[in-house]
Amino acid sequence: GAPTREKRSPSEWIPRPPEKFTLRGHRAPINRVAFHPVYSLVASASEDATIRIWDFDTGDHEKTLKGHTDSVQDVAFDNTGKWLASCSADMSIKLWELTGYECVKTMRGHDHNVSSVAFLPSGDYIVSSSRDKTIKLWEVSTGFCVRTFDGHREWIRMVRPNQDGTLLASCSNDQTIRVWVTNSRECKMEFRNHEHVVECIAWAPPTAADPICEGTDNKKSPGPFLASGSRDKTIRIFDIGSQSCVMVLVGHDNWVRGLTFHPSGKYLLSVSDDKTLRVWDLANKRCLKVLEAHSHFCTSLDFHRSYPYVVTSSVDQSVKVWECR
Amino acid sequence: GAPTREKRSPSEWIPRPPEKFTLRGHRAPINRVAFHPVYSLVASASEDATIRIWDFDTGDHEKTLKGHTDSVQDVAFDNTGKWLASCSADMSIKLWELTGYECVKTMRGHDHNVSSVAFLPSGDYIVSSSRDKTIKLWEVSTGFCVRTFDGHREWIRMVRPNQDGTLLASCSNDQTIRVWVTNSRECKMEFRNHEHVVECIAWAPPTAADPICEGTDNKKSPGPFLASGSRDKTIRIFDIGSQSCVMVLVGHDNWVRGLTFHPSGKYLLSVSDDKTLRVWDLANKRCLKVLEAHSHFCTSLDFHRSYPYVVTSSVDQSVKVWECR
Amino acid sequence: MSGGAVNPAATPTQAPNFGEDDRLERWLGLHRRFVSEAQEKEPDVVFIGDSIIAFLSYHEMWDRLFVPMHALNFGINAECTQNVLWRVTNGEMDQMNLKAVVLLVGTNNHGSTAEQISDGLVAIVDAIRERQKSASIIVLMLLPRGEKPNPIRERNAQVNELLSKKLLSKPQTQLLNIDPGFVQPDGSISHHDMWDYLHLTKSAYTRAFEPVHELLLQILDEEDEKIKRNANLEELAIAEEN
Amino acid sequence: MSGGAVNPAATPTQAPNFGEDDRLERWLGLHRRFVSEAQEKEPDVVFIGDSIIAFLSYHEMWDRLFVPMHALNFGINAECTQNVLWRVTNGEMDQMNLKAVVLLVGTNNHGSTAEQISDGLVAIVDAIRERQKSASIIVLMLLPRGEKPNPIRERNAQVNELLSKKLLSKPQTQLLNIDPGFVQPDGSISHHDMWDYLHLTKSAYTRAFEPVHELLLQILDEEDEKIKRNANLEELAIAEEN
Repeated sequence: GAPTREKRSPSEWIPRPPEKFTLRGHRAPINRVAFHPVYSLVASASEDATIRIWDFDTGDHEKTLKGHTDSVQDVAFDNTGKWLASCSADMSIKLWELTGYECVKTMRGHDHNVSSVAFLPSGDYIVSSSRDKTIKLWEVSTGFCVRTFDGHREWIRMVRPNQDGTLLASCSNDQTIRVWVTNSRECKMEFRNHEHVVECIAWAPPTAADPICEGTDNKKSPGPFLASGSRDKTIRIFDIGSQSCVMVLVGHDNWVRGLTFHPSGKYLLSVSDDKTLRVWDLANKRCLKVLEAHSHFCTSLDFHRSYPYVVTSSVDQSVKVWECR
Repeated sequence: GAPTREKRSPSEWIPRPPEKFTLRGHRAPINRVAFHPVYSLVASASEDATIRIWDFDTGDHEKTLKGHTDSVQDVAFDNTGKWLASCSADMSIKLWELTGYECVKTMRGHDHNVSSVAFLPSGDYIVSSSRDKTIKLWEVSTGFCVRTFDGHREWIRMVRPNQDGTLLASCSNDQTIRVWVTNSRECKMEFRNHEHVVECIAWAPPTAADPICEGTDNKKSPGPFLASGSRDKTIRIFDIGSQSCVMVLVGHDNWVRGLTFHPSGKYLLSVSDDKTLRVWDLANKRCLKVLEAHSHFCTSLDFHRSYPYVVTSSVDQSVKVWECR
Repeated sequence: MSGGAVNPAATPTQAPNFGEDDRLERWLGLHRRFVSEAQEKEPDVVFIGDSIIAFLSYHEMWDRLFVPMHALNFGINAECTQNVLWRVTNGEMDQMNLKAVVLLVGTNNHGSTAEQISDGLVAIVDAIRERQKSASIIVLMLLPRGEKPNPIRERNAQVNELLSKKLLSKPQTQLLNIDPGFVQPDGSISHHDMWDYLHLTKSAYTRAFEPVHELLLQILDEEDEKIKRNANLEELAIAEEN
Repeated sequence: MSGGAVNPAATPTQAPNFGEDDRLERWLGLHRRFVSEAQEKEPDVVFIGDSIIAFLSYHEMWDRLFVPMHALNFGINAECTQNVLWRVTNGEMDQMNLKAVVLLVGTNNHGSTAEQISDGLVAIVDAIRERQKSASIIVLMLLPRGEKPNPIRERNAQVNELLSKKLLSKPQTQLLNIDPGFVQPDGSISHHDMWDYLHLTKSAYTRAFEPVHELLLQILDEEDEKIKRNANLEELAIAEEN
């Protein structure tokens, strides 16, 4: 209601039901959603082999990007919002120019399903992970694979660069999380805390350091911190500086599939195969809010970096836009 | 809640959700339910060819009466509660002794599905209606058919004697309601107001005369009054004295299948294929309460003559017991 | 029928056993039940046809949308036009006063030509009309099938084309297209719509049978409106009298 | 297998066409999809078998109870033991790390003896075990069928009896009776339970598959409990360290 709203600062705005829009059109489960960094757009990647671009302000379907020949597993925008990268079970990575919605490059080299893709902050490189157990670094300008990271013993589910791009974190069906030095291919550390496939990871923004430390009994640390979600139903937060697990968040009743930090750093948001979206209060180490988000498994979510919106995707073939207040 | 309850007198108690018991066990839709006049028992007649006796105080299943070979259409207790009459699509009427739950007599004579059965108030005679377009009067002691009433042009759905047993009311697929003189076989009147099959009828108790008159702008009449429910979705109330329709109650969204008056005479209760139980305030000629009673068509209901309970039956194979407060 | 030759698709026939199974016996059991339901249940609407009709009753929309209309489902697995014709002419359309009949059958008529199948459907429509004078008859167009383009798909399309001509002169008979576009631009049918490339998934049922629901509502509402109007007039008359 | 003669029910075989239809092609399409799902979807549980398994996915209990367990449905209409055996040995049980497999097939094996069918089922169980070393295998007993007592019903009962002996020695393999008593005292099966005297109605599905759900929960919960215990210990350790 209105009075409560007045009291809350934007740093405390969290997604509230009901959803603002349910975006329908995909003909198969949706694997990943990502906000455009500038415009009011969101991209969704589906098993129907297409990517759809939606306007989350109007709920309109803007465009369908066709080109992949199998399930699209992940999509990522670069920081300028000019480019979109996608990866697919068809073993390719595609680079799309946003102005014309055209595929300008197709990168091949992985030997299996490409599970995840991200831009390094500079925008010059794309990093990808695959079921072929490797992580690859691709030069955007040439489309060449310039580095391969070996070490995981099974399907790698996700790879994410840290804020300055010097580190890469990855998680795998081998139940481990690894952190790599981008420039050297060196595996700097490995976490074996999860007891099942690790589905997703998210680097904490600098603003999250204080709330996390407060949640871990004020044991001060500069971090950086990394969150992970697993099929063992738990979420864990790791201090990469001290190389230790500092927090376990238990609450989801099924696989944890997506994680994203609140821009203020106060909250961590997660989605799960238990169909819910949860908001975790880091300083108090507790679940602040549970939203019954979808009618089937929730597969991913994203928090817009400047607008108060969260987007979620699901096996139920819908994307939902949630307003934060 | 408690405060409101204190204020209401038993004459204003009506069924309230949630149900006190859901009685499950029948393997097919249930056609009719009837309260025992004395004990806390209720009988249900089902398409599974059985009658079940339940204790509505404990929710226990007391007994299953087997003997009919096809759908049981109606059940009726005599005023002492010693006997139960049942009729079936197997064209027979059965008389059951309640003490031993035994079938003591089977009456044959109808040429088709027997749709309805009732005791005359004296308990000496049973009246039945059939799809063979006739009403028959049976002597309980001998089991002989002593009178046949001809006149309806189609399937007769229900027959009910009035309070002293001098009149019989019947309703039919021919869309009419007829009132017969029990002793003379004479059809005293016929009402053609409904525009579809008339499913059910109920004689109003003497206490209902005042509320009905109030609802019809205080046009005083001694009655007697008869209510009817039809597939045309309306309920109608007829003044048998003046031979006219004095009230139309519109609200159900589907076939009206069962009717019973509140013992106080203030309310008429109805059930319908729209899955609801409705309570009609007669003096104000309006629907006072709608209960979402079952998950499928509601087929019948009964109001206990001395305890504050209502019972409903449904195609969903369940019987529900509702407490009145 | 063309040329006077006997058309098996338009000749009332009981369902055959498949090898040593019990299909005919179960089929006759189902038929007996449908005849008994026709006699006892007083439906306003009957759905009759093959497994696509039969499995509709597994769908929540059957309970939610069609059952409240007093609809019965006379669908049987693997049914051909000649089998439905046998059932229609042997009691399943007797003794009712139906407002509407929904018919879908023909995709299982393997070995018959489009011409024969469409004549089989016309024979069913005529047989229903003979028994249900005032019912609206809704004939559903045959759906495409198979993962990839194939001869049966083409044959079904031809049946639909022939039907659109042959049913034109039939009073109160409509041919309804329930295909929302199951064939994708590349010619394939998704398993998200037809899980075994023949039978509909839950979401496909919703899309295909929503138009059937709307059409039935329209047909049934006409009568309802009349009754409601009359009830209001009567109530007004009672009030004036008092 | 008895006497060394070839047992058709235990010989991996593709599904035949019925007359001129497209069954084999659709069956192969389904098989390709199941293999791809086995490779991509990482299920914890697979249901495999005939139409009684396949139609379970129309039921709301599939979505409500089994899908959250990460279960996949590899059921196909009219399937015989030899067809499931072919599918199991051709990729549908590869590349997964299943916690449980639920198997129901055999009632369609017309022309085979109870001995042959039970050997076919044993062959399927062995083929699954070879590919899924640590999975619990739940074999569902064949259900009765037909409106009245009949030879197929008796044969199915014999299969169940034979299975109870033949599966005794198989590790982590359970034979589960899911028949809540579909045969009534007079020997008939009600259409309220089996609408075509073979396939289950909605309410019958609930009764038959509730025990399957409970058994699966039990199997899956064991692992869950271990994980939860460890998570709590870890959290305690972190707290102590801080």
